Parts: sequence; structure tokens; C-alpha cells
Amino acid sequence: PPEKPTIIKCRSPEKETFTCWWKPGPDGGQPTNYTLLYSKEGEEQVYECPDYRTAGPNSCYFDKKHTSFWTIYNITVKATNEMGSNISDPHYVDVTYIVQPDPPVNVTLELKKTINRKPYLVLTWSPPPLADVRSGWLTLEYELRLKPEEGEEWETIFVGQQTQYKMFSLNPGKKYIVQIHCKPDHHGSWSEWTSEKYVQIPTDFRVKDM
Amino acid sequence: PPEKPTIIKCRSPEKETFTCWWKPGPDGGQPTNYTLLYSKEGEEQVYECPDYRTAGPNSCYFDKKHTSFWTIYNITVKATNEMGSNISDPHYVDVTYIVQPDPPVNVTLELKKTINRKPYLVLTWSPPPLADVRSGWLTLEYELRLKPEEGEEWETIFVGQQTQYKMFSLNPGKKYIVQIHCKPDHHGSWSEWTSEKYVQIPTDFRVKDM
Amino acid sequence: PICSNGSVNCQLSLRELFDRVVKLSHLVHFLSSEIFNEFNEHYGQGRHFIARAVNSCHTSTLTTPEDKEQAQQIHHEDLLNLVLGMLRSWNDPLIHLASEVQRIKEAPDTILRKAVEIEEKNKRLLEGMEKIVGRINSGEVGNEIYSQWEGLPSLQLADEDSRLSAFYNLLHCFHRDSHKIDNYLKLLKCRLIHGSNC
Repeated sequence: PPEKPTIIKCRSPEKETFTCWWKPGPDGGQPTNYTLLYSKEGEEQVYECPDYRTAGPNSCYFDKKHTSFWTIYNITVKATNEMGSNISDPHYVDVTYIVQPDPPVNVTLELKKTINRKPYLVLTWSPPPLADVRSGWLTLEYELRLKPEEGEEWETIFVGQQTQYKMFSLNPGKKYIVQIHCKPDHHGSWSEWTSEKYVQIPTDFRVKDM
Repeated sequence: PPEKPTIIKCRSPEKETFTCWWKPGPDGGQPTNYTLLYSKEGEEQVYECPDYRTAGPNSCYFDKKHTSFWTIYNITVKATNEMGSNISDPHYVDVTYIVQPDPPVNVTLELKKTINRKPYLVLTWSPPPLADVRSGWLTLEYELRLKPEEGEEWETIFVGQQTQYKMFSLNPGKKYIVQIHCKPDHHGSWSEWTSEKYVQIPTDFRVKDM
Repeated sequence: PICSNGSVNCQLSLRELFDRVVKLSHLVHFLSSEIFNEFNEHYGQGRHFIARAVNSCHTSTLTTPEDKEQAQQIHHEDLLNLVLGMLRSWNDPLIHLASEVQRIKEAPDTILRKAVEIEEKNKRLLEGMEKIVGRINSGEVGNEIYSQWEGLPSLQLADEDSRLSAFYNLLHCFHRDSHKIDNYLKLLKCRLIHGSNC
């Protein structure tokens, strides 16, 4: 019979729906069928995956109607072929803990000068479109990182829920790479970083001698 | 007869009691007496102001026993003297919407450094003493604002229900002014700002030279 | 990780349930304020709907605490059941609100979307409350507290002014009740999870 599959990941991008993926085990070349089954904490009833297609192969997509925030899901995947069947280890999911948002969007970098002609860099960005932050259902926190183009070490700055940040101490003449990512305020994981943005700090960007 | 008075403001400082003030109309120099009358939504009965003294002249103070939420008070003030009497326009009040807390207290500012020696400013504060946030009856949200001493423009940051905030992007060598105010979580209005607090950012508050 | 060793009692803690229920009740009231204010701006100008809306909510038969002392004196099981009863009493009207509002002439898309979102989130909140009440009242979820809504015909009246007034009234009442629900849940959370020391 096929070896037991492994549930590799479950993710909710916006705390409204979620998807789980599994990796088939060796199936000895036999055509093998996979069935995802789940039960909810404190309930005997077992349900089958509502949608095997939307999220691509070896996946199960739970839409809003099938996504509950009040329970822990106990999920298993069964591999079946002519030789028999085998079931994965159970995978427990609490939707609030698997929220991984998409990266922020509309990242802009702007060089500005203060009243006393002190130059600084203003970074602004927007939350990922999918995430309903406006109504407060999902509260995101942001972290940005930057380093000189030829530098090795990133400098990471946590900026909380703000979508704007002012950088004062940058080296004149240097070219910097900037990226931002976001995470739900309590549980869940960081999104991917935004694509790299470059900003060239002009050489006359000297910090006024105070 | 005296001209009709005007009810100018009603306020609850802690969502447990409330006070209304009125402005007398011209009374032709006659000694004039003022009576505040009110009825509550869904009741025919009319009541008189329970306490004309506690909140000073031309005011009526409703203590806990006389304060109900989620119900509309219909309030009028009657001016009477020898020449006759006149009644103000009715003033409709749901105490839920007139909560304006006192400002936060115990504001502290502290300069700290992260593990990788990155400097930041930690602001902490406490809710106004009158407001019972411990029981959960009143939930406050906070907003802070800061600007360089000689700067024109305040930068305002909404921090939700937290009573602590970490500021990372500060200009080395600058002296900043910081203030905080608070508001009930849904309805009501912002308190006054706290008195100005100053913090001097040391010149070596430089981010590591990259 | 959640229940990594497949422990038998693998379930959400009461604290987790209350955190989510309070976040949701806060959101539902936030949405109810938005849709009420937007409806009023769009249809309420000069029509004095408020005068007709006073004291006419279908849930006014439910005795609810009107100040802090009353709310603190109620036993938590009774207050939980009251909140559950209020949410149940709103399930049916919100379903009809979400469908009937689509028939209002030139109703802005934001109002239509919010009506659907409120119905969805309120149902989700009801699900969470049933879970909490079931957990606290040891499995027993009483459903004697309920207030029947008979307002559907008024949402379908031919006369536009009367129909809009009925919508206003429903939104006004839900705005008030959702604020009560949010307030009582924040109180209960502080009492049951934080020992009244939030």
C-alpha cells in the first residue's frame, strides 16, 4: 500500500479562509487517491475536504463557510490505491495561529528635508489588499529592514502598526536596499518580504553639524 | 419674562455619572430661578434635576443612581421670574455618546538601547484615575503626538489600548515634545492632551554607521 | 504548536475564546456604527427618523443592565445567556437586512457590503458565544432568552418614507444592542479571565 502522506503546511492569508497542503508518500507507482478528512474539537463527526481544486494539487481549501475560529481542527490525509491505504499523522489547526498575510504593497521611498534643512528618508507602505485591516478584524504589525547595497548585514526595525517611517541617520553617497514585511498582531507568522527597493542617498545629504 | 436658556454641554468623565450645563438667557435684571427637567425614553414620567450644586452654577449633576446608558434623556431647562417663565429647546442625550475622559496620567519617557545597541524611546502612561478600566466597563484608546521642539508639525500616532509605546525613528541631538490623550473605545470624545513632556535625544543616539 | 502530542484535552482555552469573541464584538459594533451613520447621512437628512425610532426595538422586552452597577451585580452565567439571547434575537433580522437592503433604490455599495458583512460576523460571534456558554454552563446552552422580530413586512412597504424609516429603526436598534453586547463581553472577559483586573 502507499506510504502515509504528510501534511506539510496550513495557511490563512487573511483570517477568513485557509488552505492545507500535503506531500504524498512513495506509492510504488500505483495510481493513488488522496482524501482529506477533518473533525472539530469536541465533536465526533468527521467531514471531508470541501474543495480539493481551488488551491491546486495536493491541497484542500476551506472557504469562509467552512472556516471556524472557535475550534481546533484535527486533520488527516488518507492515501488509497489497489494495494490498500495509509493515513497521515493528525495535524491540529487553530486558524488564528496559521495566519500568514501577503506582503505589504505600494512601498514608496522619499528623500525629504526638515525645516532646518536636515535631510531624512520617509518610507510609506500599505497593508496587503486581501487583509481587512480597516475594520479591525485583522491588525497587522510591520518590520522593515535595510542595508547598504554592498553591505552584508541587514538592519531590522520593528515599527508596530504604523505604515510610515522616518529614517534620519543614513550615510551620504550610499545606495540602500529596503524591504518590509508584516504579521498579525497576536498569533500567526511574518509575510514574505516585499521585493527589494533601492534608494540612492545623495552625497550632499550631510547631516548638518549641530 | 426671561428669555429661554440654552443647554450648552453635557459630559460624562468616566461613563458612570454625567453633568449638563446651561446658559441663562437675558432676564431683564429680574431674579430668575432655573429648573432642569428630564424624562427618559419610553417613560412618561418627568423628573427634576437631582443635584444643582455639585457641578457649580447653572449645572445639573446626575450621580450613578440617576445615570442610565443606552437610553435617551430628553432634557429641558425652565427659567422663571416674576414676569413669567420660558423653557429651553429640548436637548436629547444618550450618556453613551458624551463620555469625555480626563487626560492620561503618570507619563514617563525613557531612552533605552536594544540588544544590538539600537537606541529607542519608551513612553508609558496610566489611564485617568476616575476611569474604571479594570472592570472592563470602560475601555480607553490612546493617541500620542510628538514634534521637535522648534518644529511646526505634530506627528500623531494611534496606539489603541496599549499604555506603552516604543519610538524608534528619532533624530539624534533633537529635543522632542510629547503629549498623549485618550478616548472611549467606540463613542465619546478625546480627552485634553497631557501637559507637554520634553525629551532630549543625545547626539550619539546614532544608528550604527553602516 | 497546537496539541503537538495529540493531548486528549486538545481544545481552545477560555481565554482564547474570550479574546476572539471580544475582538469580534468590537468589530461588529464598529461596522454597525459605520452602516448606521452612512445610512443616516444618505437617507436621514431632514426626515427626523430618530423621533419614530425611539423606544421601538424588538429587543426592548429583554431586561438589560443600564449602568455599571447593574452589569456587575448580574451573575456571569445570566449575563452570558442574556448576550446569547440578544445575538440570537438579531440573527433573523440581520439576514433580512442583508437581503432587503439590496432593494433600496441607489443604495451605495458600501452599505450593501456592510450589511452582508455584519450578518456574517454576527453569526460568527453567535457561534463563538454558544461555544463559551456551552463551556461555562457545563454543556448546557439555554435558549429561553429570545425576542421574536416581526419587522420584515415594514422593510417591504410600498411607501418609500415608511420603508426607509423601518430600515433606520432596525439599524438604530442594532447599533445600540451591538454596543451593549460589546460592553457586556468586555466586562465578562475582565471578570472571568482577568479577575476584574484588566
